[in-house]
Amino acid sequence: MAADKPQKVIRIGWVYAMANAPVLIADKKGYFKEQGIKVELQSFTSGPRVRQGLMSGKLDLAYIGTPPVYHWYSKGLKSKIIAKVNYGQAAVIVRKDSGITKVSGLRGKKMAGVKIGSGMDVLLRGFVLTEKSKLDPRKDLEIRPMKPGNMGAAVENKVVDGAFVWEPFTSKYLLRGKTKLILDVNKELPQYPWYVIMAMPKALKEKREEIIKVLKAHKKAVAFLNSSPTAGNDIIAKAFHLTEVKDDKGKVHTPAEMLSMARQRLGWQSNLTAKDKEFVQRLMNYSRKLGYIKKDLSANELIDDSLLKAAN
Amino acid sequence: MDSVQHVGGDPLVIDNLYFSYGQLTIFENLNITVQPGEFLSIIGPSGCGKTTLLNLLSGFLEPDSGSVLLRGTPLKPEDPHFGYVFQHATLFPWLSTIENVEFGLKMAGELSPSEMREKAMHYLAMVGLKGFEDYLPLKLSGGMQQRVSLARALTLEPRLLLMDEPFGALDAITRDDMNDELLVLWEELGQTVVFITHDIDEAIYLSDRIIVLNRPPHGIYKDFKSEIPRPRSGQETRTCDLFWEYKKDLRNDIEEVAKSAVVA
Amino acid sequence: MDSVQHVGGDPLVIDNLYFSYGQLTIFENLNITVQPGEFLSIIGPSGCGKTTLLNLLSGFLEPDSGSVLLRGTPLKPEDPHFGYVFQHATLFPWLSTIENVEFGLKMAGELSPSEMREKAMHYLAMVGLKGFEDYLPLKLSGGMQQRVSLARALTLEPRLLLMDEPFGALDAITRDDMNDELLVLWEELGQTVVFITHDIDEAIYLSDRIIVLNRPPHGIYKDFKSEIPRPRSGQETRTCDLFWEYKKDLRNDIEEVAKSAVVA
Amino acid sequence: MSSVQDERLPVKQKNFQFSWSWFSIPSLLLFWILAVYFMDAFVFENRVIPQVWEVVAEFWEMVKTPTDAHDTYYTAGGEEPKKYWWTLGSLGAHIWQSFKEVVIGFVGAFIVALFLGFMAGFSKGFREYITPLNGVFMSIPAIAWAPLLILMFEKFTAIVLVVYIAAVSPMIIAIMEGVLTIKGQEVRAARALGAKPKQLFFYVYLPASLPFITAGLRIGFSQAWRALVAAEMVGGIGVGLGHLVAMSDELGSNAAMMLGIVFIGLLSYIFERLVFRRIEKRYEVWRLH
Amino acid sequence: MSSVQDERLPVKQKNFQFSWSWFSIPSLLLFWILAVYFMDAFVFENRVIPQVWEVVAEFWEMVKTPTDAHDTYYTAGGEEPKKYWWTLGSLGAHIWQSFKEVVIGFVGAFIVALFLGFMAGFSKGFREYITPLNGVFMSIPAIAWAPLLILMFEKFTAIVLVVYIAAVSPMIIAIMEGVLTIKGQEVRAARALGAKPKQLFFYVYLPASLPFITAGLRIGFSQAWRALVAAEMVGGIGVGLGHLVAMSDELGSNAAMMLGIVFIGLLSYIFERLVFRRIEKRYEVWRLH
Ligand SMILES: Nc1ncnc2c1ncn2[C@@H]1O[C@H](COP(=O)(O)OP(=O)(O)OP(=O)(O)O)[C@@H](O)[C@H]1O
Ligand SMILES: Nc1ncnc2c1ncn2[C@@H]1O[C@H](COP(=O)(O)OP(=O)(O)OP(=O)(O)O)[C@@H](O)[C@H]1O
Ligand SMILES: [Mg+2]
Ligand SMILES: [Mg+2]
Repeated sequence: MAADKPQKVIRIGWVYAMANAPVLIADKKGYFKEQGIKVELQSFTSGPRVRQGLMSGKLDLAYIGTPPVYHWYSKGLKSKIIAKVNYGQAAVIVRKDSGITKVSGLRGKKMAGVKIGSGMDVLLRGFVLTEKSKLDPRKDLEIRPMKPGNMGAAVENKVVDGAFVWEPFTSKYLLRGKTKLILDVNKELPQYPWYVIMAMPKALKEKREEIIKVLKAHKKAVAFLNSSPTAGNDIIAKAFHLTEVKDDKGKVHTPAEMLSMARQRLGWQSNLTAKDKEFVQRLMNYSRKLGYIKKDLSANELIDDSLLKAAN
Repeated sequence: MDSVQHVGGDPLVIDNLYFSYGQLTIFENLNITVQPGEFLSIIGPSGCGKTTLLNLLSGFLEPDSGSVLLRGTPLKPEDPHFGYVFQHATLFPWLSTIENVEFGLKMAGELSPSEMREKAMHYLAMVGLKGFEDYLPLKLSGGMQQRVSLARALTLEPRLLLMDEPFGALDAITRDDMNDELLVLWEELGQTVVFITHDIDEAIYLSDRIIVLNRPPHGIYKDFKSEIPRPRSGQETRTCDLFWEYKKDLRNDIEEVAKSAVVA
Repeated sequence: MDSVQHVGGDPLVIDNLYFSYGQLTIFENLNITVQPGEFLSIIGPSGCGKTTLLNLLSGFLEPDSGSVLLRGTPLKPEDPHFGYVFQHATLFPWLSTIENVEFGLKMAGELSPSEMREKAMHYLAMVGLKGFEDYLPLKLSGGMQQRVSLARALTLEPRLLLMDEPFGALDAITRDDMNDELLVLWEELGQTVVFITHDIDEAIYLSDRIIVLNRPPHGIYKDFKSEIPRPRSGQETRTCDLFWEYKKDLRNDIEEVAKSAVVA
Repeated sequence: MSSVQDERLPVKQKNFQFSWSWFSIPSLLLFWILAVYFMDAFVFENRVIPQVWEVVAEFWEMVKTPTDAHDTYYTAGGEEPKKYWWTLGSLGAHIWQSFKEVVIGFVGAFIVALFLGFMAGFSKGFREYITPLNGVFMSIPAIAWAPLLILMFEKFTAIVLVVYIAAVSPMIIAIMEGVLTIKGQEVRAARALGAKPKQLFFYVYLPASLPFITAGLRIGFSQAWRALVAAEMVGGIGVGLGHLVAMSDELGSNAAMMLGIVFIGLLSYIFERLVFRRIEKRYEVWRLH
Repeated sequence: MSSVQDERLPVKQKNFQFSWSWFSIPSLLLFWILAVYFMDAFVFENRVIPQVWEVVAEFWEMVKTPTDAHDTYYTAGGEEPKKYWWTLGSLGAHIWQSFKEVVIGFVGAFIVALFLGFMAGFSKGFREYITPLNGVFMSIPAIAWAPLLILMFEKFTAIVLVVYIAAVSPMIIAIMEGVLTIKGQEVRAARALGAKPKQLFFYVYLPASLPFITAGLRIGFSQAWRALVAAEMVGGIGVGLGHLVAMSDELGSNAAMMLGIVFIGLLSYIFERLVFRRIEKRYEVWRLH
């Protein structure tokens, strides 16, 4: 690869979620441009859609939850995790007046969850229910898959008793005043990695230099989010169309308020630590038990932090 | 056959009837009284309103003003006591010939399936279609379809029979046969018949009374009672003097009517 | 009118024709040669196969074996040189009367719209329906529809005209008028006509030659040439001795045919 | 009666009657196989659509594992795993669930469509009124209804309702069109023969509009299937073919996803053969000239 | 010609002609308002479906903000924000995008369906062959096709193709049924009048099957809309009404979601009035007795 060759375009797919804010920041604040690379961004509403882009060779990188990466890996999409994007974000809420204080209190009740087989579902069934609360997800309670946007209403209207939800929805619902938090996963598993950057093997081979530059921009974006929360929140609020929230007493809460609350449970980080690797392994084991993957996998196979090191 | 009143009954009264299709007036102040048991033929040039009149009698069309009353009430098409043979045979294409003939009996629901079949077979044989009972209508010739449609109306043995050129599609011999069968039936059951035809011979041969319609909206051109004695039979009746006289008169009448200008 | 060959042309040859609907055989070894310019009538009892024969002539049905050939080739329905008047008027319900009559001209595409309109109006007037040109078919009486269908076939001035009981739904006077109009036209254009009717008078009045069909599958019962001189005109022709003789004979023939058993 | 018919009518019924429909499915399979070959060779780096045999292998896999399969495993109160091979293992559970949902929703929609379709055919006012509504409801996708209904009802009920909503409008339109085609003459003939309104309906309108009712059934049924899949994907009960597709999509198992799609198509094909084709046979003779 | 007609025919054309269809949309709105009231009062504590006026407010909001809306902003190579209110701001962009996609896909499907529908109507073999395939294709939801097509083509092309696939099968069925209804007699009459195959098609089959073609258009068009939404949802973030619905659903913005649904319905209502109703008017007179 001669240096004088024209710049290769890096095509990045990302799941449209607040936790993936770094990619947005890097784009809006021009960090990618600063690195002298040409980046094409495409956002998707869910993981499977990103996968279609990866499979067809239309994407090089993806900002995506950890479980999809190894789920797909076991089905033959041999990509690598090359950086961390965020930690935290998942939580369980119930109605204030429900009398439930712990997740185990949901035994025999109904709970809003996510699509079976999705990344968050692994966390819910594997960690939150089975491991943390000793609940058998197939017997001890009913899980109703729902869009996070509907979970608040479902809980408040007693359609379900609790909801497994994430940011900024958790904060939004808590601000509405009718629900309370009974579990913050980040408290249980401090700084557990969730969204990561994954890279396609072909891109790793052919566009290594450019990817390292992407990681540099990514790091800068993470740093910006952590150092300038107000400016960061502003961009996020606009991008995710966050609006004011009225609570049950009629008080109005701004999007900025919501986001600073969300930051108590959600943070951004780019480095992959040994602890992170351990956690990925743990998720894999949940998936294995849940039958989502059919054979054992090792986190070492999946994680390649060499580019990250090069970017530092 | 209990449901049929042989003679008796009341007249069918068309009183001061007005009817028009939009701007096109067909009848103005039409008055006809059909006596019970009477065999009335209506002739007139094509498009003069014969079918329209029959539709008004049967209740398929509503008069603009005036009335068509039997025993003080207007006729409804559903009335089990009248039968209608349409100008075009309108058989049900999804039913076989025999099922078509049985249709009316099935609607009445008074007979058992075997009785219905028997009665239907009787009338189907009468119109010369024995052996075709399992044909679908679309496999019958035009004349055969018309005969099935006749048999279908007859099985109900209605007290009032409205017939719109029922034998128009038949050859001379079959037609004469049908005429004779109809007369036999009529003499047996004594229905009131309103019979539309464009065949003068047929009208004379069958009727007690003949009405010649004028072009719309001029109504009745002529209305006279036939003096030809009954029972009538074949060549004898057709060659009697009265027959010839009527025939000449009617031909002249119709020629007269036809000469008058076509509706503006 | 250039496209019409007055006399000349070739005969229409039905040679050794076999035809059946499934198990029901209609024709066995039928042979007929129709001379160019000939006016041939076909009569026979209802259901004997008249319509079927016309369909074979026109190419709507294919013979099981044997052939129907004009100048060595079988006729196709699309052939612009022949016209067909169906037993049931089959007008296009979405076209007005005049548009129905123009249809054939439009398909040929040889005339300008105003020429088409003029020609169509001419034939519509001929069948006595001037003033009805903008009616939709469903607003016409049965007889009027049949006349429109006749005008529609005539506008093309075809060299071979196949007519299936075209005047069956008309009153005596209109029918006579139509007969005369048809003869005038035929004498002018010299088409070959195959004319189906169940009216013996009509057949005799119009034809050069009459074929009486037997019940299927017995084919031709009688085939004879008329000696009644031309030009023929109204009462004169209808009262000549030959007319009465033919009429008596044909009635007997048909009675004979009708007596033979119904198809098994 | 029937023996008489057999002798005379042009009956060409052989035991073994050729039909072009035999080629439909094989040609589809062939197309699939070739398309995948072509795409592997020229279009994609990775195989996106599994080859036919991979799907067959996945099928066999699912049939063999009646229990403990990821998809039925975590169903709340899930049924006991099936024990016989002919229950198709976990696949059988999916099929059975979808079948139940679709049949209930579809039959309900059919009854309502029959009623409203005939009403719309008879009454000009009602036809005018309902036509725009049908248009509006038909264009709103099931996937937009589903979340709402899932909020409001039990999951099973919600899915049945989604199926119902999706199927009812096109069936109303088809039946209405059928009624409008019925020739006034036939109705008049029946009335003159003494048919009362109810009889008119059963003996004239119903048989005469059968071809259109079948067309309506066909379109409605496929709408029902489509909606079912969408609804199951959104509000997954944990069992059902739509759920199988959605979950396989989530987990990236293309073969299982294709298997789900194939079975969705297959079931509708079976319905076509066993239901709609049968009804069609009843009117084919008198309908075609 | 026309003046003669006016005098004689029962023409009841007033300038102002009452139609029951005027009540369709108002009654729907009324139902919506009442349903929300009812649910607010008895079912849910918090409002799940937004009230009509909330949607109107959202509409106004979108119209006012032509730029920087979440949905248009992050489109790769997004178009310049519109500047006039009548472009409906960001909503206008969604509508225009969906309109383009749906019209291209639908018109393509219509042309193909016209061709295949007539083929299937004419040829028994082809009808047998295509009927099961139609059934299968109709039952596979757009949401299952969409990801595949998006893999293979440009996004715009892919969405147009999804729309096409969804609309084509029901239109084929409707047109086929229409052709089968055409009376053999009319075709024979036209042939005897010298109509060549092409003329037969244009002057007989086409006018005679117009009622069924319209029914097919109606069903096909709504299928197209439905599929569009599904495809736009799958095809990543972008512009389009389906995208608006999906994104709002994802974000839990019920008012915006409803707004998207309303506009999907509204556009199909406009099509109904401007296209299908117009065609229908052409055959209403001769069709009904
Ligand atoms: N499509 C068909 N399938 C089966 N049989 C048929 C079909 N069409 C006619 N037939 C039978 O063929 C015979 C002759 O029919 P055709 O229509 O030719 O008679 P026709 O001489 O024209 O009678 P009519 O004077 O009553 O019109 C009849 O017995 C009829 O039942
Ligand atoms: N539905 C209709 N709408 C408008 N005009 C009609 C309608 N039906 C019939 N007409 C007109 O009414 C007149 C009489 O029609 P009708 O059918 O009663 O005639 P008819 O005497 O039965 O003729 P035919 O002997 O030819 O059957 C005709 O001029 C016809 O054009
Ligand atoms: Mg009449
Ligand atoms: Mg005939």
